[in-house]
Amino acid sequence: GPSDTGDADTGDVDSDRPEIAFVSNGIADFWLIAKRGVEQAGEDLEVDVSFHTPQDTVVHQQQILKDLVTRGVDGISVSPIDPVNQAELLNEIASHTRLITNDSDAPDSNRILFVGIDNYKAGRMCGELVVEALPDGGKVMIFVGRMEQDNARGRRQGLIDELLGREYNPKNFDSPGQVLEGNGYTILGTLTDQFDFPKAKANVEDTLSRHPDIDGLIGLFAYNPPMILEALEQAGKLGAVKVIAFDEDFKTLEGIKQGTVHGTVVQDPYQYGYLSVELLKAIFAGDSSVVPENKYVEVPARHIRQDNVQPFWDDLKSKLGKTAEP
Amino acid sequence: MKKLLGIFGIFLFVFVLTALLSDRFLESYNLENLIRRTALLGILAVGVAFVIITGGIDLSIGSVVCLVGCGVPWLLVKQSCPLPWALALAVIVSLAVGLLHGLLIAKLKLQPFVVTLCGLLMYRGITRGFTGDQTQGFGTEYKGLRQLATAEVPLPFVEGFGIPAPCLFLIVVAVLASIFLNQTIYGRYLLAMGQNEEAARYSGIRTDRMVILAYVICSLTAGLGGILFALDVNSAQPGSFGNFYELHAIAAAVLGGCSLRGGSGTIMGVIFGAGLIQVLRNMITLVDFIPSHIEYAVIGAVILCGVMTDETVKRIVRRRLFSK
Amino acid sequence: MKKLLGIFGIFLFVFVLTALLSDRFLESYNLENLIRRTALLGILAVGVAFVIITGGIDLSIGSVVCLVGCGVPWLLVKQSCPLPWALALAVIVSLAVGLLHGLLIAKLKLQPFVVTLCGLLMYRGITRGFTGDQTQGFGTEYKGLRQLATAEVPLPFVEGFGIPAPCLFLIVVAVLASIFLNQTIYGRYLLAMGQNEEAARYSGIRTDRMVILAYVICSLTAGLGGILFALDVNSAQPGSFGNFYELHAIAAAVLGGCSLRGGSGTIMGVIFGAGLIQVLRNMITLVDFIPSHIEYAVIGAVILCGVMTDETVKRIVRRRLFSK
Amino acid sequence: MSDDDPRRPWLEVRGICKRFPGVTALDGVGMHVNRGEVVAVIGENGAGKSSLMKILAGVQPADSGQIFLEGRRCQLASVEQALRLGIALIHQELNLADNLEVGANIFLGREPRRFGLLIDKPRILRDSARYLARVGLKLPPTRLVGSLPIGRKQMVEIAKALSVDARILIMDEPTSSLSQREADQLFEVIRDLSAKGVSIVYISHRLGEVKELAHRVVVLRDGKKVGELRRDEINHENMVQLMVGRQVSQFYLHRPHEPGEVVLTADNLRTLAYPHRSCSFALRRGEIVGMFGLVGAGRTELLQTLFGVTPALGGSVWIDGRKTAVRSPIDAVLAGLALVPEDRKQQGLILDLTVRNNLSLTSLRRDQKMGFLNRARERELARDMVRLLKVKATGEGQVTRLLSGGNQQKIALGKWLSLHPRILLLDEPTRGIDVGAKTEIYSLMESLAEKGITVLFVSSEMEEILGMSDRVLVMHEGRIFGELPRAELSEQRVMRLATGQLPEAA
Ligand SMILES: Nc1ncnc2c1ncn2[C@@H]1O[C@H](COP(=O)(O)OP(=O)(O)OP(=O)(O)O)[C@@H](O)[C@H]1O
Ligand SMILES: Nc1ncnc2c1ncn2[C@@H]1O[C@H](COP(=O)(O)OP(=O)(O)OP(=O)(O)O)[C@@H](O)[C@H]1O
Ligand SMILES: [Mg+2]
Ligand SMILES: [Mg+2]
Repeated sequence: GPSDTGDADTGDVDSDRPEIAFVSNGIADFWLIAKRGVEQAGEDLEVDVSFHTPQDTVVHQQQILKDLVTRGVDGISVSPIDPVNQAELLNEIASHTRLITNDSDAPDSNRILFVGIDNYKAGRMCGELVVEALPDGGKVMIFVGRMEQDNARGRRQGLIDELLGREYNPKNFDSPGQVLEGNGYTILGTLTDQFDFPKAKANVEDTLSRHPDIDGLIGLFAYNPPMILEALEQAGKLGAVKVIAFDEDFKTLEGIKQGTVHGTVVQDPYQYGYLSVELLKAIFAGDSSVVPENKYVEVPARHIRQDNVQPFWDDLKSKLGKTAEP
Repeated sequence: MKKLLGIFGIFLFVFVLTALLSDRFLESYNLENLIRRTALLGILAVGVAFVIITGGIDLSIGSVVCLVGCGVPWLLVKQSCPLPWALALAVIVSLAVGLLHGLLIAKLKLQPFVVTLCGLLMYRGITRGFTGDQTQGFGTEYKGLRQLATAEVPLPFVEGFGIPAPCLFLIVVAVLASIFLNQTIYGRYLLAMGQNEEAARYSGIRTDRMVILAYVICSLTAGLGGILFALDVNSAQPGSFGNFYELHAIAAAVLGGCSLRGGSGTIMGVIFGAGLIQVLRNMITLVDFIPSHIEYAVIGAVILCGVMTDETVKRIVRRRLFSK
Repeated sequence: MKKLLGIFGIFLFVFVLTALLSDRFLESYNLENLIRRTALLGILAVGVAFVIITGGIDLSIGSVVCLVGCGVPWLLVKQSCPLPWALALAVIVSLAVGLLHGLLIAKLKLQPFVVTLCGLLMYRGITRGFTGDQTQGFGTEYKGLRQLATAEVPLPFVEGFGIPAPCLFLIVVAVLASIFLNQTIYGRYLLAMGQNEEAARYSGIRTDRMVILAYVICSLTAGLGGILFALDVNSAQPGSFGNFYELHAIAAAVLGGCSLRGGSGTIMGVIFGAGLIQVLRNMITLVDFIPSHIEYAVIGAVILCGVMTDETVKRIVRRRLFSK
Repeated sequence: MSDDDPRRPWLEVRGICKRFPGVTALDGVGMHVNRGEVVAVIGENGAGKSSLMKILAGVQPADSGQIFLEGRRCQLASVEQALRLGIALIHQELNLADNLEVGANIFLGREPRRFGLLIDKPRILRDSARYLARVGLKLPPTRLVGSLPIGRKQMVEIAKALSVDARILIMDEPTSSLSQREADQLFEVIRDLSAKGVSIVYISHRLGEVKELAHRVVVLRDGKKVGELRRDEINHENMVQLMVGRQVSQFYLHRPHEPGEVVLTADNLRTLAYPHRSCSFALRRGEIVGMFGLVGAGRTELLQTLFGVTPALGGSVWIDGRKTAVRSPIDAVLAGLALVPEDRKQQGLILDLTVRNNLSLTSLRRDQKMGFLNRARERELARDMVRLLKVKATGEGQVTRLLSGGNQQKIALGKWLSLHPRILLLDEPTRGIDVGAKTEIYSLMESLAEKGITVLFVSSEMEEILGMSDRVLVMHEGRIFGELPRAELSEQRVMRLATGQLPEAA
């Protein structure tokens, strides 16, 4: 069986500094902001930090987590790609080192706590924006990278449930192929692109071809709203169709400023990163008071609209430092 | 010409079918989109056709698209590099990549699959390295440059329809490639050595130079494709930009009549191959009753049925001819 | 044997280097992980080696891994299908897939690249279709079944180290494959027809049957690999599970000495090829000073340098031998 | 001739027809083979010999016609079935798997087995050694076939056919790349088989062999059987008369040439085949030099080294008095050399290109217009060459693969002739070429030499060597073992040198 490496020192030069690793669920700019948070916390709190991005999904994420255990890190914060089925893996990791989750939670595992926000809830917040933008209802299309990712599913379901005026129930699931109607809204479908940007843009273009009378386009992954804007601009329909966004891509923020995007829901990845390190350091030092009763450290999501976009953007830029060019 | 019939038939069939199933398909906005996408993929496919004709393969195309597609906006925006320099650098890098592949394959006799697979891994890794995994784009600037990919050139007598700029690039690339392949001695050399490298060498052909040339052409078109893709979508994520494009490009070339054994292929066929793939992808979204998440199943099945029919028809025709 | 030396040398070099750079590398927990990953990739690679030996290629491996890897938990958990039925169905589907490829390639003479590329598209599309794009997994049940992938078989005299169960599968597969390839007439037929199909046909060998056999073997191991991968990570996402695995498997086979022209390859070499790839990936995370996002650049560069050195050494040795 | 029932032939075919697009390869051909009989089938290039044999061996089906085995009508649908019925074919072109050992190739498809599927390797080693000894090939059965020169491969093919223990053994030009000695060994085997009751169908363009071996000769012309010769009628004149339809007189029209200045000197040249031996010789302007040796003597390797295909291990080459580094064929071409290689299928031709494109491949560079093809010139050149060499094809646009073996050889030769090289290296130039065309090629060599072109030709055919050379270089195990001027040429002298014996004191 696995040897007991979890509590051993890292063997680095600075052996009294804890070593903390942050594992994302994929490659995205969203995670770069989290990375800044991790790095800043490492500097502020004198922790050795490392940042890992799995490229090909669960298999790679599992590989990275296990290799980190081998390396003997003192704490890991992970955004599990498939929290339900990965519970066992997370338990194995948790038995070797201190494990917390961020961005998406795995409540059935032995993780110490969760930093982030419920994606379903964030999805409902996005739905609120759609209702604001299209108070009289209308036809909308959803664009997302991959449907099988936990965060995508949560967000989309929250959005749908909000639009159709359903009860709060994260366990709902609507098949991506079907047209959903209710409450005056028609959700024409969900188009995925597997992170292929030209494909993401093509999805928008084809939607405009197919449904020239569409009222709203909703992009759920950070790069989707910019692709929507590109397609609209080329079609000369910028402003004619409402765009509702998710996450804080700079082009999205620019769009909000100019009024081409109605609004976006932002999480706070910087805080995910910063808090992860801070909490893990405290736990490493034996301070269990940082762990709340419900094991949930909420970093609330926020609505960003034209009225509050500038201060938000300025704050983001200052956090990101010089990597923050458009 | 006869070789073209097969792919042209499949293309036509899918095209007409889609037009029948969706009344939106023939609208000029959609056709423009379709032509732009076909042109972008077609440029990659024409390049890889040269490599396939020599009997090789290039798996690094997607990563070169990523390297150049992320690299140019990175240079322009992040490094404030002047435009001519950035473009020159893109050309030089693509050239160097092709040269590296060609040299390793021709001189050191390494297998093309291995060399370009390492390329696939390396160039993406390098891009992720220098961009720090950050999405690259031209922001709101470089509108003029972006016209190269997004502009539409109006046609003299047609209202409301313009030829997308990438299509002009494709036309130039395709015409040059056709002339090169069919009218010059080097094209003949490529075809000859694709079929029997040894005999070509015995005939006094500098086969290693031809191999290098093919890989250089392929990387150059991949680089051009990379820039155009990036200009078109204005956003390139180093981890995923161009993923699987090599497969699409090779598929287009092979559908268009290039045999992976080497020695055969026509440029027109390759372009129809690219067109077929893009019409199929377009069809999925336009036709209501196809759920979009089974897109790949539909594309795969249509292509497979297409080549099966093509082959069966050819056999029947051949049998008829003989029995007469 | 001589062919094995190259890949073995590169493997050893990378292995020792990693051991020197990271003191954790040789810990039994890490070695167990490494062996398990090598075994999983190795099973796919041994299967595809058969296809490569006939001079073909199978691009559908990753999608078959996805189809079976998502299909089995879907059947068990979502459809409450009894275990034996689910496993039987997995075998039947893999077999049918291989048979389909083989028939189209051998009888209809379609290009292997096209057929299996369509497979790559179709099986993934189908999986996304029947799972509704939802992640599949065994949840917390099927602990017993999952032991097939996660158990460790203790060694008699070694403390704290067990052989991961997939390794036993690999050993069985590899031994069978070795015997098949080297000791049976069918293995010999495969080698002969991979080199010179005409010669094999003129010797009275039913070459089309051999082609079909090779593709069936490849799909069966891909199916087995799919189940084991799914059991190991307990989570399979239809859109991405198994993406690029065909490239990794083919790379392992080619590194291990299979030529894509057909006619050559050894099973041991293929396994070392798989091992090399996995050690490299392990190295990236274990060694501090390699930023993990340039992982692919490192892997690509190491492999390329490896094959370059191998080829150069071979040349020098050859020249030495002759000039004496 | 031992014959159980002379009235009932073992194999008989009637009215066989085979059409290909544009050609009728066989047009109602009938023939029979009796038990233990050696039947030679002869005819010009493209007469349909190989096509007929492929039908008999189940490689391709006939369009119409009947096949009878021991009087019973039968279908030959596949190679496997033909083998089961005891019919084996040695193809005109080599068909071996280069990645397998000699033994494995000999038993390919018919491996002795243990426990059903496992190959009985020891037995393969034992048995294949026996068959190798029978054809006189001293090789370990574990040697990889890919490492053998073409002559030896041909002998492996023969051993392979013998191992079938066939009742009818068809040999399509088995000796085309064998020298006299190996061929003699083969004749020994054929006579032995024939005595044991095995029937042999033998195809060759070397009429001397036919005269020596055949009990009966069947002659094909343009896909039709034009006649048969009984044992006592078999002679050179009759055969040629039937084949060509006219007398071919004056087979070798050799006129001695006045050799000019030295154009090429090889100085201690060492090749990969025999790294420890070196060759030195000189070629003069306008002479025809023959090069003789037994199979594997290293002639091919020497020509290839001269032409830059394989690197020289040592020594130097001087062309026109200048030391010239020939690193690749193009260097050689630019220095005025041309090589017609021995292996036309692998090295001489690109089989899937058209006749025209093959013929022009070498001269594209010369005729280019700033890199562009000169199609008019290409077409003209191909037409001339096809006419000159009397190539039988449906047109210059026909795919070369579809030509008969001999016609392919003509293309392999023609593509170099059009380039007007100054030094022509020919490796077995008349391999598989019929008598008529041979004469043409000889007279071509003559006229080239008269124009001052130097011809160095390798041949395993003694007659050709004796008839055509101004001078003969004899190789033995990688060395130029001796040189004979025309005046001193005789079969015995050449053979002595080739087998490594010093010439008897003058
Ligand atoms: N597969 C084919 N397709 C088209 N034509 C063919 C094919 N095979 C043979 N032929 C033609 O059939 C004719 C007879 O060819 P065949 O090979 O039988 O001649 P051959 O008598 O063996 O000549 P050679 O002495 O040169 O070997 C030739 O004109 C040849 O071009
Ligand atoms: N006794 C032998 N056993 C095996 N290989 C041999 C033997 N003698 C020579 N060879 C091989 O023969 C080759 C030289 O043959 P090459 O083809 O140059 O001769 P050649 O005189 O042209 O004969 P061929 O008529 O067969 O072409 C070398 O590769 C050499 O290793
Ligand atoms: Mg013939
Ligand atoms: Mg020779």
